[in-house]
Amino acid sequence: MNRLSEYMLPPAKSVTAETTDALFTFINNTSLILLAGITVAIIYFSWKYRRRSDDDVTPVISHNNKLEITWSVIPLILVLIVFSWGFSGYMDLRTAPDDAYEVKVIAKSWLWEFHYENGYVSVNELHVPAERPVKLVMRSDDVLHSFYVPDYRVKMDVLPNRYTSLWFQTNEPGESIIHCTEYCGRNHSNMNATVFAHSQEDFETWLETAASADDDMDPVERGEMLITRNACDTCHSADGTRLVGPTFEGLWMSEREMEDGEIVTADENYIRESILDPNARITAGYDPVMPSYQGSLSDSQIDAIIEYLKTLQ
Amino acid sequence: MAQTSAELEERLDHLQHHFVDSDQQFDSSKMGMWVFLVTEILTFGGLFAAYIVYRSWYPELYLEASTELNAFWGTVNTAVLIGSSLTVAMAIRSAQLNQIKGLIINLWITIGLAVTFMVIKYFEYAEKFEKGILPGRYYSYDGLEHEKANIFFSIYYMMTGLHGLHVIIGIGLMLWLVKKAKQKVFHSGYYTPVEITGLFWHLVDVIWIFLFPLLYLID
Amino acid sequence: MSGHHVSSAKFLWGIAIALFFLTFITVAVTWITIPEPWNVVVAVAIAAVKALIVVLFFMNLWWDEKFNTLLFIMGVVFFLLLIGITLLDTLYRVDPVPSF
Amino acid sequence: MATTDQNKTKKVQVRRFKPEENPEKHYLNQEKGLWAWLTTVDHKKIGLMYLASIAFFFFIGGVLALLLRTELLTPAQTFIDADVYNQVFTLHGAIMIFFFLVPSVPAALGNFILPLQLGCKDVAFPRINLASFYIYVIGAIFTFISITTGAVDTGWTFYTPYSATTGTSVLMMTLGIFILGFSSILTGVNFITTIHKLRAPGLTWNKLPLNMWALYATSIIQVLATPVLAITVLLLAMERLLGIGIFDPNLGGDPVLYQHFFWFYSHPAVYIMIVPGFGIISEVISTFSRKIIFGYWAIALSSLAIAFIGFLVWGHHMFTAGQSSLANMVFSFLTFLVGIPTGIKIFNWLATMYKGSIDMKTPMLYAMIFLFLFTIGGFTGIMLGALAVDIHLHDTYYVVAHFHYVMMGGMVMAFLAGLHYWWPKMFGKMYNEFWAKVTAVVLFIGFNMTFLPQFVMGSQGMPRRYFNYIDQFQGFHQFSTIGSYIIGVAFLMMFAYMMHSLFKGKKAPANPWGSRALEWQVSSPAPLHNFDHTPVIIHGPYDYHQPMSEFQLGIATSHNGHHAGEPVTVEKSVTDKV
Repeated sequence: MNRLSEYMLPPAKSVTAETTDALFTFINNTSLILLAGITVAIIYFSWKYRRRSDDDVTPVISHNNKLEITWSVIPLILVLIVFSWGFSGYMDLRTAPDDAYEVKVIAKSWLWEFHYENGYVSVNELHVPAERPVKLVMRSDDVLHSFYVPDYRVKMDVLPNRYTSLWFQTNEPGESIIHCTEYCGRNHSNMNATVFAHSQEDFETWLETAASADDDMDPVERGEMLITRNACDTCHSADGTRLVGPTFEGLWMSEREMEDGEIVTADENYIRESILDPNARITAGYDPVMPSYQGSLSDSQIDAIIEYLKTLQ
Repeated sequence: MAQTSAELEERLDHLQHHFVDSDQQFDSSKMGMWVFLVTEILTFGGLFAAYIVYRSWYPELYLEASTELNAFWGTVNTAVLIGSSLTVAMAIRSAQLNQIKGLIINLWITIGLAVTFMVIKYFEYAEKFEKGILPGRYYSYDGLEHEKANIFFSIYYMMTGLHGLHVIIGIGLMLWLVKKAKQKVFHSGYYTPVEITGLFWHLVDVIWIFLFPLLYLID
Repeated sequence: MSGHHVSSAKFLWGIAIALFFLTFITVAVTWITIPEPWNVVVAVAIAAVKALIVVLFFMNLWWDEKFNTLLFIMGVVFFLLLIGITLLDTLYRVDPVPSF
Repeated sequence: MATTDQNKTKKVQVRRFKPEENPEKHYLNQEKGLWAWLTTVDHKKIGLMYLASIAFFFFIGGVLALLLRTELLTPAQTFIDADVYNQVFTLHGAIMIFFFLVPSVPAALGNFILPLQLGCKDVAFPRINLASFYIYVIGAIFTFISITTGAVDTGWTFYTPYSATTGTSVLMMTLGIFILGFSSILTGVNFITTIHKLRAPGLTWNKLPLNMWALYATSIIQVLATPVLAITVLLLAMERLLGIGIFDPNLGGDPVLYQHFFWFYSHPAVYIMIVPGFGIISEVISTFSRKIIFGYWAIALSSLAIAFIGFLVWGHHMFTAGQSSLANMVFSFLTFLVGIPTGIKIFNWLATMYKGSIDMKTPMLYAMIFLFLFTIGGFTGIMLGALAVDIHLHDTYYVVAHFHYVMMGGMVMAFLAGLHYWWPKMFGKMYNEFWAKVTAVVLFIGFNMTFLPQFVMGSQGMPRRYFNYIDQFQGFHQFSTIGSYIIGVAFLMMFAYMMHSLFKGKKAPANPWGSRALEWQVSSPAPLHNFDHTPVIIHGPYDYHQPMSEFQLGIATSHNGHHAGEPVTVEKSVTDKV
């Protein structure tokens, strides 16, 4: 029966997943045994005591205190075991070790920003050292989100007015998917990210070079890469398709009508403003839902994005 | 009880077919009303819960913001409502004793007191509106330093507003009772509507008894 | 059934006077400064006594059938559960602070 | 009856009244015409009007569900876009919960059956009963206005701050639900009073049908929980209208407080939906096992226990919401306690079947399906109550599957058991037993095909409310979608044979199941005023060891006053020769 739990659960890639899975398996197996018992009883009784004639006389068995107590107390003991087990597992999940490596997470509709201690910000890619406790301190910029890594069995809501946190420690380097599990609107199901667990060495190298890695790329290629990395393409297409926001195709230097009727040319200043203060001016027919990239994109990165947009005529 | 059978017949015109007798109907109505009052307690309970949660988070907010509320008029209004509770109890007594005139007079006094309560409430609201203490996002008063002052007044407006709505409903019910009383519908054998409106009105009073110290008398 | 209790006018006036008096007390205790949170406790305690008087003698629960009293108590108890259990959360939150 | 009570009991003369078979006059054909129906204060007709309404909403909600399942056939967009998808799942949830599940058993079946089981002519407040129906209709109208003015895309939970900021017409929807709440409250007020005040002579608390105990517990929850929903949605409406900031973090409020308020209603609401189902199952199992119910008091009191403890567990919907660990611990602990009375019920029902005379008619078949599916729902609830595991499973398809097993596998199956059980009493017609059973089996297969894969998907980490999903889940989703089509087919079949029964069905005898319960001692369809003679109850409703004749009793001297449920002893018995 343990095979069933193994089939049902994703691979366990964190140190705490073991407890969760063990409890899952215990409840699963106990439930299956009891369910089998109840099902057999239903089928057996239905057959054995089927009505044979309309004058069947049934015995008067109105109650039996011993039985009643038995089937109250045994489940009670079982659920108390499950409760204590679940609670101790939960406390482990809540209490991050003191030496945990901290990453700050900011959730925005509909992307994840990861802030590292050296000031570097990655979008929709969380890089962490493997085999070492990592603590995420999280807040949201707009509505509720929830940070969920199935492989690690961790989940925590992300709120706009408070910091919440969770921690995990991976068993080995590898990749896992991150989902948003608190419904947050149109692109809720696209608010996914990936967590990369590197060995300590690789992680340190990555952290040092990440910030400057793209500096010497060709501006157009760099812009395209930034569009993907910052999840701009969740809401803006490059081929004319209408998503949540206006398409990038033909955007450069076009005349655009704003919600308040103003006509604006999509020049460098307009695009810069749209990235840093997106809700200052809204294109007619769209909702003011884009989060600001102030602080997560440098000037040279914005220039690269503009260079890329110029190519999408 | 020396009554002719014709009189007895007439006195049962209020009895609905599915009840056995007047008493069963009266007790049922009263129990139904009490069940409804429980829902009222829990409706206001939600607001009181919001009040308590925010007070436990920001006690200093309540100290600061309640100074904007006028304790004198709050006290007057408390007295007015207690007075109206008395008159509504007297109205029920009159009905029980078949004194229809007394019933109508007491109802009119109650209505008068309820209107007084609303008029005072109106002046309180008007004074705050002038200062810019408006509910929700329209709040524009800068005499209070606490950053959550708007929430205190949201709670204040929700609580007193919902209570005020109940007072208005009460006034409506009592006007309807006066009309019925004038049609000689009520007598000592049937005064159920008076009784349950009375219960409703007393509950409105009870709610105010808690609102008054919790909103006006924090300092 | 005792649903038809008739109170005397004198009794009703007595109850009203007691309520006026307690209102005066509530206001009076704010003149002497009682430290937080005892001021709330006193204010709510007096309000509870007043409410109880109204419920028992104006609303006739004192003479009414027991189930109506049970209903009233249930309303109050469930309100206390709502607030009590909510406070278990709101008073005991420990939020982390980002270290950078 | 204990001897100490003997001197309190009232002595009555009783007569036996056998119900008239196929009466010419009954509640359906007296007072004809549309207007008579719309203004009726007869609980039976109001029950049928509710039944028609919830059937209508179940149809709408079901079609929406099929749209959702069809969209999920492929990982990306299949035929509707993300906005429409979000609106559809919101409406599916809101309609199924507020317009179907909550009123289904209490307002539709309950209204019809409650006075019949209590031996009275109507509910305590017939006009308020009618008003509650129209309030329901008005609430529905507001909801439809909201659909036509932009629908709602918040999910049926309306979590702030999303619900305070989204561009869709949340205001209309919350108003609709606010109004609907009053309908539910008034039904509760009516039922509590009726059960207390209008029981027939002899119907003491220990003879009350378990269905009445269940409806009593349900009404108490309705009365205590619904007002908190009312104030919550009112505050939410004010949040949108005025920005009062109590729940909206952008204005300084606290979104978790909203969740507390919302679940203070919505968790007990789960019990509003399922507890009356327990009542139906108790009736059906006893009737079709033709055997006294096992553990009467255990079943009756466990309903009340569930109602009470059910109020204290709302926070288990918020284990990951950011509430304090202390609250999480308390809520998890209490959650497990609810499992105990629920388990007691399951075992008592099984024990009732033991050595019974089991007739596997359609209602009984549905009751067995209920037992199986609801047990799965219950066990997966234990899984979700365990804190560490819930952290992993919260807001995944595991939760979706769990509550569909409880709500559809439990509640809807119980509702169908009740509908098939009381159908002859409602319309005086029998349905085709063969097709009814085939449908039940098809429904059972379709249901499990739809929701079993969702347990697997959920544990593998498929989040709920996802328009797009990662490719690895496609197989499960497609299997699930095919299952949902089978459910759709099953309901079409049900509609067909029910319509056939209405127009061409065989006439039903007064007591087709040989039940001892009071509602079966009147003719089918029921007479206009339920009982032509005030009934006298001297045995419990499950006393199958007593002769049928002693259940068909009425007071010989008509209309002598009695107090509700006053104990009686029989002084003289006359058998009526009808």
